[in-house]
Amino acid sequence: MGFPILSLVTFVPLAGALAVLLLPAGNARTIKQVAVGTAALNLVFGILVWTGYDRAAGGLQFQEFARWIPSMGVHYHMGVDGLSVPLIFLTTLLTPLALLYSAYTIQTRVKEFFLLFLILETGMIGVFAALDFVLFYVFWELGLVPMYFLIGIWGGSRREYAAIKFFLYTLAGSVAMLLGILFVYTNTGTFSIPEAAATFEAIRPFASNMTVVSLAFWGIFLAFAIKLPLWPFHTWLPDAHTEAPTAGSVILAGVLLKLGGYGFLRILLPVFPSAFKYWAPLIAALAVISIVYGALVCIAQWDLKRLIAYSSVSHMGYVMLGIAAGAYGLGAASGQDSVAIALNGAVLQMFNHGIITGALFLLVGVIYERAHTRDLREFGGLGAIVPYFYGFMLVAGFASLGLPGLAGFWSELFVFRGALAIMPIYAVVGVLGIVFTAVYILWKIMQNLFLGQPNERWLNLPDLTSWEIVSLAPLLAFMFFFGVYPTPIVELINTATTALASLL
Amino acid sequence: MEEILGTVPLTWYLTVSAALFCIGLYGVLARRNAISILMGVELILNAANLNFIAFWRYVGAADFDGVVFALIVMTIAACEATVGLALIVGVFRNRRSVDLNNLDLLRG
Amino acid sequence: MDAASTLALLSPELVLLVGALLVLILDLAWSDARRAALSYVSLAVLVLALPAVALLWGRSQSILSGMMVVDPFALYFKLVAIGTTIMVVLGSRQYLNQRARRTGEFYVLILFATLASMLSTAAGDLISLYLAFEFLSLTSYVMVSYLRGDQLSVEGGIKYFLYGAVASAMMLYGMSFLYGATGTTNLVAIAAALRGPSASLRWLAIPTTVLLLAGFGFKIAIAPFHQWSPDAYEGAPTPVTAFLSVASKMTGFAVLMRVMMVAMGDFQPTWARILGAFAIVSMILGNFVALQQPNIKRMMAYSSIGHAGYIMIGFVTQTLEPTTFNGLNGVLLYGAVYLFTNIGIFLAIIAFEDATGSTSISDYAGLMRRSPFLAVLLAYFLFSLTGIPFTGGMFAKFFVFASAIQAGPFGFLLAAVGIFTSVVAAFYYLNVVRLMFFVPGEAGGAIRLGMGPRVGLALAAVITLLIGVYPQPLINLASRSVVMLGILP
Amino acid sequence: MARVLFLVVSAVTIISALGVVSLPNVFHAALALVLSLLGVALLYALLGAGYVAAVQVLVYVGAISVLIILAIMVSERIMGRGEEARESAFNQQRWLTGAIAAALFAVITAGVVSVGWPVITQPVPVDMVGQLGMALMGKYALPFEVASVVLLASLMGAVYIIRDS
Amino acid sequence: MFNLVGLVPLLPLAAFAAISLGVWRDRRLSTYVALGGIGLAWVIGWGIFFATWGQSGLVEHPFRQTLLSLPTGTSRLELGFQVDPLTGLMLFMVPFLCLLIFIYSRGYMAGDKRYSRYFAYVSLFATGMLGLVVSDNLLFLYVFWEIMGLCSYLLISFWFEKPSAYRAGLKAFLTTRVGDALLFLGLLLLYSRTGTLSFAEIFREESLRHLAEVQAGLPLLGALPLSTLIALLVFGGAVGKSAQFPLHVWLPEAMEGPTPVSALIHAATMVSAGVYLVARMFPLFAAAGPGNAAMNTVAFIGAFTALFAATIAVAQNDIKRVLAFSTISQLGYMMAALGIGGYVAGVFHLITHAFFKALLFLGSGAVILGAHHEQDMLKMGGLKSRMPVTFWTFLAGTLALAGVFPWGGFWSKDDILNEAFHSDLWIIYVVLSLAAFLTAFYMGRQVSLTFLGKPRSHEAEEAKEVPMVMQAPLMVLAVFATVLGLIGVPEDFPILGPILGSNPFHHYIGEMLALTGAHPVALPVNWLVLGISLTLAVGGLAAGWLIYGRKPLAAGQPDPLRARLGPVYTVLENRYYVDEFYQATVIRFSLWLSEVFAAIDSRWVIDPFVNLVGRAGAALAEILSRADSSVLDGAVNGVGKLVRAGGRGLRQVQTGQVQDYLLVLVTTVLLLLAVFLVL
Repeated sequence: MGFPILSLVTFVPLAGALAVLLLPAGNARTIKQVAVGTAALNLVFGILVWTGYDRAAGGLQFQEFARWIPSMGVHYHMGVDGLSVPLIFLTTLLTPLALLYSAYTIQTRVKEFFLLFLILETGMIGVFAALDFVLFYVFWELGLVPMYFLIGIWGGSRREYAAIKFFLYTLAGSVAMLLGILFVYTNTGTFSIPEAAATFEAIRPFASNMTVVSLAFWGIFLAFAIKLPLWPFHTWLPDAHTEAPTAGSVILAGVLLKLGGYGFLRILLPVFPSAFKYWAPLIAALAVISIVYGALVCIAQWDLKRLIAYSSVSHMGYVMLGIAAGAYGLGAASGQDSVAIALNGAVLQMFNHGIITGALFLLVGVIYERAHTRDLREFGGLGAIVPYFYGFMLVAGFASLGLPGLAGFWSELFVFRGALAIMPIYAVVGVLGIVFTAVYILWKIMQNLFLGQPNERWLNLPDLTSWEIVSLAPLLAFMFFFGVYPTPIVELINTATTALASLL
Repeated sequence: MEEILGTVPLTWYLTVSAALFCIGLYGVLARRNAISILMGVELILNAANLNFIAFWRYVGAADFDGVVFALIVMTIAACEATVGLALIVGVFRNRRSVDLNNLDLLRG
Repeated sequence: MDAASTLALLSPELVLLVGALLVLILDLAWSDARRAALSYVSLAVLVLALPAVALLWGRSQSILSGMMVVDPFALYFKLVAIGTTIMVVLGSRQYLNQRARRTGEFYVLILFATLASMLSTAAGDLISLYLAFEFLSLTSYVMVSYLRGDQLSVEGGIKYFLYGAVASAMMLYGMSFLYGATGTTNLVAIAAALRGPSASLRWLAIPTTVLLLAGFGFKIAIAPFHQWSPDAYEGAPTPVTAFLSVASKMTGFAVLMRVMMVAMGDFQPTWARILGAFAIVSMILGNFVALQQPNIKRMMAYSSIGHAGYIMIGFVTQTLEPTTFNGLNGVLLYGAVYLFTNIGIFLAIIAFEDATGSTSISDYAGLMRRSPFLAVLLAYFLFSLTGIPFTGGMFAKFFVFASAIQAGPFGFLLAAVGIFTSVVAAFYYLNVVRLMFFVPGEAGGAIRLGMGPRVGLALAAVITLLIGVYPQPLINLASRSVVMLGILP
Repeated sequence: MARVLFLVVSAVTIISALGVVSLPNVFHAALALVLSLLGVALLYALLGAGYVAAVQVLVYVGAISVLIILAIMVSERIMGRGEEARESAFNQQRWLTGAIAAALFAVITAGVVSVGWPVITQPVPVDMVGQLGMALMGKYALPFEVASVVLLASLMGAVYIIRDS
Repeated sequence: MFNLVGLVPLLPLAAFAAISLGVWRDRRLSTYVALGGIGLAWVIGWGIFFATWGQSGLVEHPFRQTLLSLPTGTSRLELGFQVDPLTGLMLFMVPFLCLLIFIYSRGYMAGDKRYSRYFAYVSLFATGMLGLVVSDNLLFLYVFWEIMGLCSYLLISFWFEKPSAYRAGLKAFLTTRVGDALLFLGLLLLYSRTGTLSFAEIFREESLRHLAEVQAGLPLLGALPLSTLIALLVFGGAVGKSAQFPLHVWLPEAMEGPTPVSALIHAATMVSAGVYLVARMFPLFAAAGPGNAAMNTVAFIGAFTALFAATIAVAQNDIKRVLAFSTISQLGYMMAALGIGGYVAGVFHLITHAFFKALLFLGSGAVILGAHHEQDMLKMGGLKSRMPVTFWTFLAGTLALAGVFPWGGFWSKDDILNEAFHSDLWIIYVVLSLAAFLTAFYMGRQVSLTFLGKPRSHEAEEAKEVPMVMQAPLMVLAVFATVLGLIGVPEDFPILGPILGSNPFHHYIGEMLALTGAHPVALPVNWLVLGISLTLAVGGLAAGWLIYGRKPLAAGQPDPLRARLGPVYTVLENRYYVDEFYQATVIRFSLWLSEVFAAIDSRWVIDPFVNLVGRAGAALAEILSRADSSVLDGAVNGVGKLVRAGGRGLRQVQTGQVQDYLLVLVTTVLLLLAVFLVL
């Protein structure tokens, strides 16, 4: 068992939230310091989880086990593998950055904001570390409430609508997942995710229980597909992302969407490999639609934040495509390596999308704070006025369109490489997405914001402040670092995906 | 008494009881006056009681279950009448009417 | 059995009876100034009844020739009834003082109602059952109309009364046939008699059940026997609404379960279908209609119709085989959680009503600013009803749905409907949360809570949280309490 | 002979019951109710439950009916007579309800008749009243006691509601 | 020496990083850093190039250096740099040209407000181009390929205040992106079928044979070897990058960038990366045997583009645009050469063209700078006397491009025509010859219009020679343009052949063909071809001079060809309306589609859940809430109620009538009873 690093990394933010709770609401400065400090401390634990994970050994590590509700067979079971470690790290990285940014921008109801944000972090990390279905579900839902408030209280003009839409969509998904989980439990008699994965298909062979197992499969699928979000379950996302406060959008896009992708890999694929394989073509089709549709819708947007929100639909489509291809390739002639590559790509894309879109949303926040508009038609020529902002946006934007040398490229490469070997047609159509992505990044964002004659209105627009740069720089550094040297993270992920690839 | 039992079948009583029950229900559903409804309820209760006594006589065992039940029902009926009429009077004080059609402040 | 030990087994009821009479006498004897203390006397009586119940823990026997049973099942629901009443009394002092000239009768009535609840859950015979049920109903009618000068209160009372009188009369009519078919009114004996050779009598059991369900369904307020409840809930003084929505409903469930399990156990396949259909209609109707309610009490009425459906899922999918997720356990678990959550909400409503006099949902706008304590706790309880983690509500729903899933396709259907409607439910629960937190609201001063609601709210929240974090003790309690005397194997 | 007696009594009971629900004047209906309840009492007597019949007369005719008539008089005093006559005594769903009641009657009767009731002929206890009294003190003590509490509670409640404030 | 290969792209990268991270504040220092980076790279590059001369066996066993090793399931993907003759040759050309153009830029860009940024960008570009040529695998090649694309975008829209500039940048990136997507697919296909992307492993004999034997199995394309399919996809990338028809539209507009950029990126290096790619992947193209679909496609597209662009160039008036179309045309030449199997000829032309086209562009830049940013040739004239150095160097470039003996272009172009003449595709030869004539013609036209006659505008009147820092590169390049062709003089060419060491170039680069299993055969000199070629070149120049130089145009006078060619001229002037066609079809369609999807999304057509609850659900709830007294019992007695609904209001229908409630109760019981009694 050893040192309970996972409990620590999960519950340190909650402890911070408690500390914030006990502070008087008037003392905003201390509250901000405590919150950012807690998140920064947790980043240390996040790094420790990464560095402490034994890549050579692979598998589940740092496992913790305690009896929780023994009569229900529910236990406090935590553990991480190559799938969770990068995502935990991502969470612990994005949270302090988002909080740091918020410390300067959030002025109303400060205490509630930081309190909720820290609870949110616990929920997210908990999902990545939980190995028990119920524990997973508990953390999953825990993330829902703070985000609901974050959007609803500190959001934009249509925040209430967006908040409730976000909540209901996610709730609808998670209750469907609950049904699926219970179905798995009924058949396997365990809430342990690894145990269920080991026994479920043996107990309920897909071939002879197609309808029932498919029902359970789609129930769980729905939860993750909504979170991901997969077309056509994506419609909550543009509203939620657009209306959320900057830090909320960062976490929404950066981490919350990953819960969906993670769920596919942690639960759905291991527990239902045959069902997943069976349905993979349909899912891949949805993924491809997400990619192309999301990118095309981006092209038509004029609201910068909404545009980036839609870009998430498109980019998370890559994740789904990778996973679906991986599932389809299980036990197929295309070989395990293709599966592993596709899955590597999916996980890597989750991580990359986290840092890239996180940075993009921070940048949108920056410009919105200054200009109080996000309408692209009102901008122009900023390239000459705010060169730092231009530079940061340029890097993040090109990372988003998958420019080689920046992080996003590798994940797209792996996803499409895996998919092309397994389901070539889908991959070919999906590649269309990278063309459209270039269109909206360069045409819509870069051109409308930065190029052309400077608009009189913005001549006095201040450039990035030092704390904004501090919030953004680590993300950009990771884009470059993993862009030129992705080996460490790919090796980490590969330990887990190789195991997944040998499922059938 | 033996003679009566021998000649009047149980089902006759049950049919009378059923008739009372349905008439009572009709009254409950069709009348507008709250007091009339209360009377309908009394008919239903009597229908049940008639069943109890008949069953006690025809199928009941040696003990007094049916009879006691009937007695309890009568007590309860009295209580219901008391409370019910009190409520009706209460409504009356407020609305100057016992017409149920007018009692629709609460709805939807 | 000698009289002393019989009385010992009836000690909780006796405590309440004596307590109720004491309050009645004190109300007559005391001056107006001292009458204010009646709520504390009632509270003391109720608190005293708790150890009386606890001391009987583990007993399982039938007394008074089978008229009453003392078994864990009954004791559990007695606890629920007493617990509910304690919380309600905590919330009612200020409320009543503001609205009613005399408050003494209220405490007498609610103690009597609690007594009636306890008697109902322990009834082992149709006679005592009917009697106790009517006792509960009659006291409830008066309580709903307690604000006798208030048109809504009186209207709610008369509607409740008329509906209840008819429903219980139909139930009684059904009981008469049950008696006719078996020659007995004892539940255990009925079950034995129904196993007798006469097929036509066995056949009679189901129509009889239908008539019985009219009465039970009324008490539980499950669709389609629910229609009185929105009117009565809205019209009633809010503490009474709270009592009706928890104690009365759970008593109905206790009686329903005992009669169905003990007397009609052999017919489960049939009545489970009927009740399952009721549950589906309840969940859909309750939750959808609640979406449209502008009044929070009325919304909670529809919400509790929906929750009756959820609880019913647990009951209809129960099995006597030992499984991890036994439906009966689920009902008990749900009941306890529902107690604290729902009462918590009503205490919040009471506190808000005390401060503003409004029960309109739109007036909750900006509550976070006016009283963070109230807003946060109310939101917490609403999330518990939604089934969000770290609330008791999550595990209650989890348990009930789990038992449903284990029960095959029909259970799966029930669970699916339950899950779908719980999302719908989230919509209107969140609407309140939205108003409290997101909408600034019009000017309004800070809200100060009375001592009673404050204590009650905190208690309810702490217990809900404890269940939400570590439900094992409650699950243990519930699983030991499903022992029902006289279930034939 | 017994059947004729039964039929006559039942006819009176049922006809007066019909009167209860169909007479537009509430006062008349109440009188019909008294008649019907007396008829039921006679049926009890025919069934050999003379004691119950006596209680029926006492409780219903003596108490409940009086209460009802009192209430009618109170309300009519305030409302003025004849208001009911102007407007229908029935609500709009009268005919539908009639049909439902008739259907229900058909259903119940059909069911009741088709059941083979396990009739056992047993003598009425000689000292019925005495034995019943013993039973009420013994086996049925609890209902008996509780009933008195219920009565107390109801009266208290009723008084609370009615009492002028 | 080879160990330093990694430094070649990394030095400019370091310069880029240094400039962007802070050095940019100091303009001078930025220049020095950039020049230092590229200068060192040049030194190392030439070191490597000379080391590859004479070192045998590099083709079969190139020097390799692994940089990145990525786990892919149980296997690993190894990526790195390599050195072989083709790399060596490119290392000879690229860093040298870069260096010269960097130096030239010091003069050209002096005074620009984003001077430092310019040097950062071009340094990054140098990284891309140098990385491209040293990659030992297709993936790295793609990586650097895209980095060049980025730089191209940034540099074309360098003066981003100008709408035409940023639009051109966008067009360039997006158009090439289409090709890149195809290349990406080809790369993925290759990777997924062979499990590797390293050139050395792909070009192993068994690997190539396997690829040539396996059918692609595409439903519509019939029998198509996998190798051909991959080659075609890869060629898609080359079409984009090298601005071949139909993806050529971006290159002319790319001239919006600073002229040194046009010279470096859009003439000498980046655009020829497409040719390099085809050359690099040549074994794969050739795997399915000579004359396969991939090769033929390359040949036809190349030849067609060569003629097509040349015709357009005839009708352009912008000095840089003429050169841009000329570049497209010349790239088509190279492609056509590769397509017909003239590997050596194609690469040869790549090298010579790089030098003389860079020279021409730099010359035009000098003209533009000298003539105060006037780019319209019809407004120039008479610059010969005002800018003599520019004129003479430009003339050298022109002669090289036209293919006049003994300038560089003569040798390489003749090589290509000779190959075409001997190939099975005689039509290629005809087309290329026609293009050669037109090339000479428009160059004659350009020189005549720009330098000869009298100034036709105030700007041209005032023109001054450019500073020394710009003249020097021109002169160096002029020398190279003149003599470089001599390294590839055929062995059997009288006098020169033996003197120059029996065609060293052919021996050096021809070895690469060993990978295809073929032996490099240098074609003998064909005097017929040579004669025709020379005639066309001289004839074209002469024709240009006759029309435009002999009788100089007056100011404001229209192009004499316009009158003679009529509508044809208009079509040429408008570049065959290809842009308009794309605008009307592909672009409009995409935008339309995106608007449609966005409308769908924002109008909630696909909003299954919230709308159900929020709207339909609200309606349902509305119904149910009336309900709860009306519809439920309405279902029971709806008919009766509806009949009377006229008399009493709707309000009356949906009361909170307790009897309605009871009716539901009774009805429920009745129905259930009936069900159980009847059944």
